[in-house]
Amino acid sequence: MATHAAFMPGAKVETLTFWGVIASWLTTVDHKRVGILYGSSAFIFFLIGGIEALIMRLQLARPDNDLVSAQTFNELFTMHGTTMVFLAIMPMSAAFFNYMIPLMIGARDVAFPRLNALSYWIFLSGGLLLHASFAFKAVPDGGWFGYANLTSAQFSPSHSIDFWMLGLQILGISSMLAGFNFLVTIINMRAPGMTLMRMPVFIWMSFVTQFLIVLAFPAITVALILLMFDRFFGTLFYAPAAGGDPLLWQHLFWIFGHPEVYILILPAMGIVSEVLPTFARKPLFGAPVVIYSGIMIGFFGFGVWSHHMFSVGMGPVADAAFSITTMLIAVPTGVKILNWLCTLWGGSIRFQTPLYFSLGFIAMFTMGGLSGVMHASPPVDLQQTDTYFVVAHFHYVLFGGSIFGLFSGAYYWWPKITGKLLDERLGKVHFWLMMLGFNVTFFPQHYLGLIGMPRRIYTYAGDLGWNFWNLVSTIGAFMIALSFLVFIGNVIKTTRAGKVASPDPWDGRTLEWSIPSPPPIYNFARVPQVHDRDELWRQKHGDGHGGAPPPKPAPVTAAEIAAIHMPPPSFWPILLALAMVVMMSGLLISMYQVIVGGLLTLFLMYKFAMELHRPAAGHRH
Amino acid sequence: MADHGTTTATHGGGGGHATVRTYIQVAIALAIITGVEVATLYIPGIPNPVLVISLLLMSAVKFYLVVGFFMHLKYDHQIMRALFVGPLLIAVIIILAVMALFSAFLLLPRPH
Amino acid sequence: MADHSATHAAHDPNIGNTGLDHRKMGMWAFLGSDCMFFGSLIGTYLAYKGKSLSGPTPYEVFDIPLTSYSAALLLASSLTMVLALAALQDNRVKVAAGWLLATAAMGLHFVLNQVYEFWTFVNHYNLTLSTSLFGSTFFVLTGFHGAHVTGGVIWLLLLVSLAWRGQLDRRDYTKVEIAGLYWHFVDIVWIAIFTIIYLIP
Amino acid sequence: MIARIVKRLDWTRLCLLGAVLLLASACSAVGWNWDTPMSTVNPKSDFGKVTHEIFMLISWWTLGIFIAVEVALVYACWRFRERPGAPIPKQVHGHTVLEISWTIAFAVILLIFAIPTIRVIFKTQEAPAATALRVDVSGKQWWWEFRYPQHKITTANELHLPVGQTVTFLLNAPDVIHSFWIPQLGGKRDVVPHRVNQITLTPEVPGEYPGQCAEYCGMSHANMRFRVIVHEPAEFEKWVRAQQAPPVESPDALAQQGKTLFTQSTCVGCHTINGISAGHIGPDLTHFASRKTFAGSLMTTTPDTLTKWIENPEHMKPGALMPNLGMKGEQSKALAAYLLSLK
Repeated sequence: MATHAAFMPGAKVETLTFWGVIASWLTTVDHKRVGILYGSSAFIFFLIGGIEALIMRLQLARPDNDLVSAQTFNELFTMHGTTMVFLAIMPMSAAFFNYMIPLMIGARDVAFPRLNALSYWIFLSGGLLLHASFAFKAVPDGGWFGYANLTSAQFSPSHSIDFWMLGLQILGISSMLAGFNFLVTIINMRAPGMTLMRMPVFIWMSFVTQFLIVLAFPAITVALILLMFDRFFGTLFYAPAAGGDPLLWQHLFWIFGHPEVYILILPAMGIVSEVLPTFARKPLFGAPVVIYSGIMIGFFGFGVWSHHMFSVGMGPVADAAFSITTMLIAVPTGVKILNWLCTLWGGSIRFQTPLYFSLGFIAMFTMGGLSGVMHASPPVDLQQTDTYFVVAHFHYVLFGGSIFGLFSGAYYWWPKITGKLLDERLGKVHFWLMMLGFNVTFFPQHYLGLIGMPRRIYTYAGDLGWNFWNLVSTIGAFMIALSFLVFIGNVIKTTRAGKVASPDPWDGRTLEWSIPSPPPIYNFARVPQVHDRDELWRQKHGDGHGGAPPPKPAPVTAAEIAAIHMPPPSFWPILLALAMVVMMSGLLISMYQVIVGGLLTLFLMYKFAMELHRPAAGHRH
Repeated sequence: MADHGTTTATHGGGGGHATVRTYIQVAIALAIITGVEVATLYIPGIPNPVLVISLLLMSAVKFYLVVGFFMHLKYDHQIMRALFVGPLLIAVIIILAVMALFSAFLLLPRPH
Repeated sequence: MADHSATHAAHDPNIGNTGLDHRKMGMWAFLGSDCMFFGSLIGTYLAYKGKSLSGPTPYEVFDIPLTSYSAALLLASSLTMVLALAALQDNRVKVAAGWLLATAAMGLHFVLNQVYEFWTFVNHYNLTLSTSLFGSTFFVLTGFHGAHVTGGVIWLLLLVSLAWRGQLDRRDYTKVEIAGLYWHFVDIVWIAIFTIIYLIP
Repeated sequence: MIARIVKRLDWTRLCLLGAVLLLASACSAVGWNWDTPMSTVNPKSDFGKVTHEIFMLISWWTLGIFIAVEVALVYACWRFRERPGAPIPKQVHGHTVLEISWTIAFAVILLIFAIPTIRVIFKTQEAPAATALRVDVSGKQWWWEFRYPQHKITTANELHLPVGQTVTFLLNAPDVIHSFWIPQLGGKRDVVPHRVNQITLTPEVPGEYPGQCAEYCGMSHANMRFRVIVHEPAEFEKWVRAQQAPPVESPDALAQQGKTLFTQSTCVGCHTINGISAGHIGPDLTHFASRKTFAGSLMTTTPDTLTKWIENPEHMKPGALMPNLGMKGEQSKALAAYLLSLK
């Protein structure tokens, strides 16, 4: 493989100047680089969201505390929720979609490489616009759910809600563009022989996620448009005095919001479904069932939204209907957990860091799933909704589930992405600290919720029995923070002097491990022919039904590599993203800016479209 | 570029391949249905539920004609059909559910 | 790129391993997503139908003959769109450009009708965005449809200008086809809006 | 055997395990007290009890499933750990009968949850009997107003109920969405602007129960609390009569000075004192001093807290809608004395 060194991104970078390197990243359309950009931006936002959480935990460490003001606390939980959902977990998943989908389906890039870069730059601008609110001292304070009519101009007159609304709108555009891109990539760019049922389960879960993204985001886009018109142009959608119903927002928000929960968890489920077989050295148990249950979860995900609204008074019929659909959705989820257990059963389990995090996922997600079943019953939900019991529940799902799953993926694919192995010992310390800290933080919150502590309160009285466990929870939060310092330390240490990773350090089962670490810019010198879900395993060990491994293919020739064409870098994605932000942020400043930004956006869309229309004169027939 | 042309021909037209003749027939059908729709509105004495249901049916037929013939979905690959029809069904179900939640059905067949 | 795709047709970067075109598939996925967008807007309109506390009612303001004419315009523009495509397939670029221009012209006429309609509502019936729930839901729903039409008109005019400059031919069939898909979609949304908002009492 | 185990022990992990166990036992020693003022698992009404039954049913089942899954997970990890020189395990792809049976098992368990759930949903949302006591609850930024239309009483932040009497709360909000919640008496119900929601329950045990707004409603959401006092019927009647009586005038000079201040200042624009003023923005103060707490049940009613509140409401309840009237020293003390005379 050393002969391909000249095509590796690393080798190319050495010949560039500093500004050349910067420019090469700003204009990149390589899915791997876009993936790295997504991953590193998401991790920084994750740290910001984490610091917000720590400040909140400090404030709640004791009753009647005055570390931060009521206003600041409300801003903190709003930004913490918004950041973690839209700027940390979703883009961390997007990082893996970007980097891994083409590698695992045997493709050289995504279907629309420039659109992919555009998605990233729009995401980054949306995140930055949202955080610009700190600089303008108008930090969003309506909660990540932004319930109307508290967000109306009457009750939130400052620009804080505007920043939130516009930021979310921009992030939604980014997610949807990426969603279309991955949908087409997965359907249309699978290597020959990779039928739908031969797709790795991570690809399947990503596939379902993309459907959820492109179908759920329009609902919040509309909800935000209505809010924008209410705030800027005097419409009455959420104005009770004119007959408008604030519950309309809740319905539209949760039509988006519940699929969003699955958008956050399905990629992690996909990662776990890759990591467990690799380290148990055994195929995923009941893979078709895991796939179908993923599809069921995705489909039912559109029919359960009102279980977030059992307390609003929808009437017994609606309560009962949404209760039943919610309980139904628990079936495929439970089935998945048992399939993962059976994957381990009878295996030969190698205990390496990626597996630890996947096992952590199963252990913790089970807890979150089961407490979720409790809320499926509306009478029980009426006691638990908007209490810390729910806070504990969804942190067991989104931290114990998504974050553990994503870190499993990070440890698993790190050597593929960087070419260096992360330190196993530090990895395990990270895991145990995170596991311990996580449970110390969030397990007591179940209890706090059951003894009546509501969510989103910046202070509480000292005579309600909440004091001790709040303090414990705060201590746990700092243990989690410490565990991430260990992770950062691990990254720094191994980047400087880590073990060099072989193409296939874990004895992997899928195609990404068949190419060098890190992969060359074109990924596959020769597009593979696929015969099995665990194609690489088949090539190495046979098909598991007694079939011998196939003979080694002939080495790749220089001519084959010379015939590969990769799309050239492009400046248009980043410029277009900037123009869109100019347009959207104009709503905060002046309508002239909106118009100028809009025209600029149109012009740049034209340039973007025309870039590949006719590369040069004379090529026409 | 000949080969490119054949690619587009097979993908653009698919198997059944609508012709200009078909397009014009479809357009005439659409015009007639629209005419009937508007005319129905001016016929006195039609019970409201009948009016609503017949209007919805007629617009569904128009919808199908445009999607099936003008957009070639009738002839196109099943992946394309799934990509459009699936979301369309989810959207329709959600509209119906939202109407139920807001008691909007009570208002639909409203007497004049 | 163009000459590479000529020599290695199999490597046309826009055609996937299923033999389908990326861009066309992407457009269908977008249209599926847009169903949810208009679905949410139509759902909002219906949820609020008949719940306005003041202001004129739909009966008082709708001009059914004018709107029927607009609906007919969009349907006719769908026909010219497919005729443009058929002409392009036979490489009759000038004819195709003519049909595209006709499509754009009818789209523009539709938008102007809508502008006139809005103008009448505001000036003769005192119905604005902030008059009542009807005003809010009606203007936002039909306004976003109008914005879609406007976007389509700009897209079509760009294609016409490419054809004018000799930069559009049969090779660009798919590009025109996806513009057409978008255009027809805007038409079917209007079929739904026309019936649900204008015709159903 | 033992020697082999000792040799193979991983001391780092052992210490970690020890630390976890120590922490867990230390925490358990502090205890999990379920009988706290806002406990949801200590029901004191019919509504709370039916909810609690379902909660316990689901809890036991899910606890069982949870333990089974975790034990299976740990056991599988231990039993199937990699051993040196072990061959590649058998490549098992699945088991159809197993898949079908556990799918059915989950469906059956969920049916066990669903049946009582549906029953309770319909039972607890029945139309209330005509004999029920009616309380109109109004959630406002950030305090609660309670009206008893049958008794013509208006009060704030303090809800008095007779034990054993079915009560129907009609919930309404003039500003944003709130949520009415008395944990020991049952589940919450949102208070939505321009929509009347309803909750019906029968308190079964006399006592004092804290309540709190449970839907984020802006800056001082955390301070939107209230108290519920469930009386024996006779005591409730006594309370009703006291509330219906006209305000008591105190002969105290300071209080009289406060009364003059009250009538001459902007106080009258927002507050009602029967026979003196008729404002409807802030709480009714006719029997202010009969209430143990004020300002969203945030502070105990004492001369000191009241004086501070009058001097700077914003400082005590962030975002408070009561303006700072610029009263200081004698003025605020006089006003406090007057209000405290309104038994």
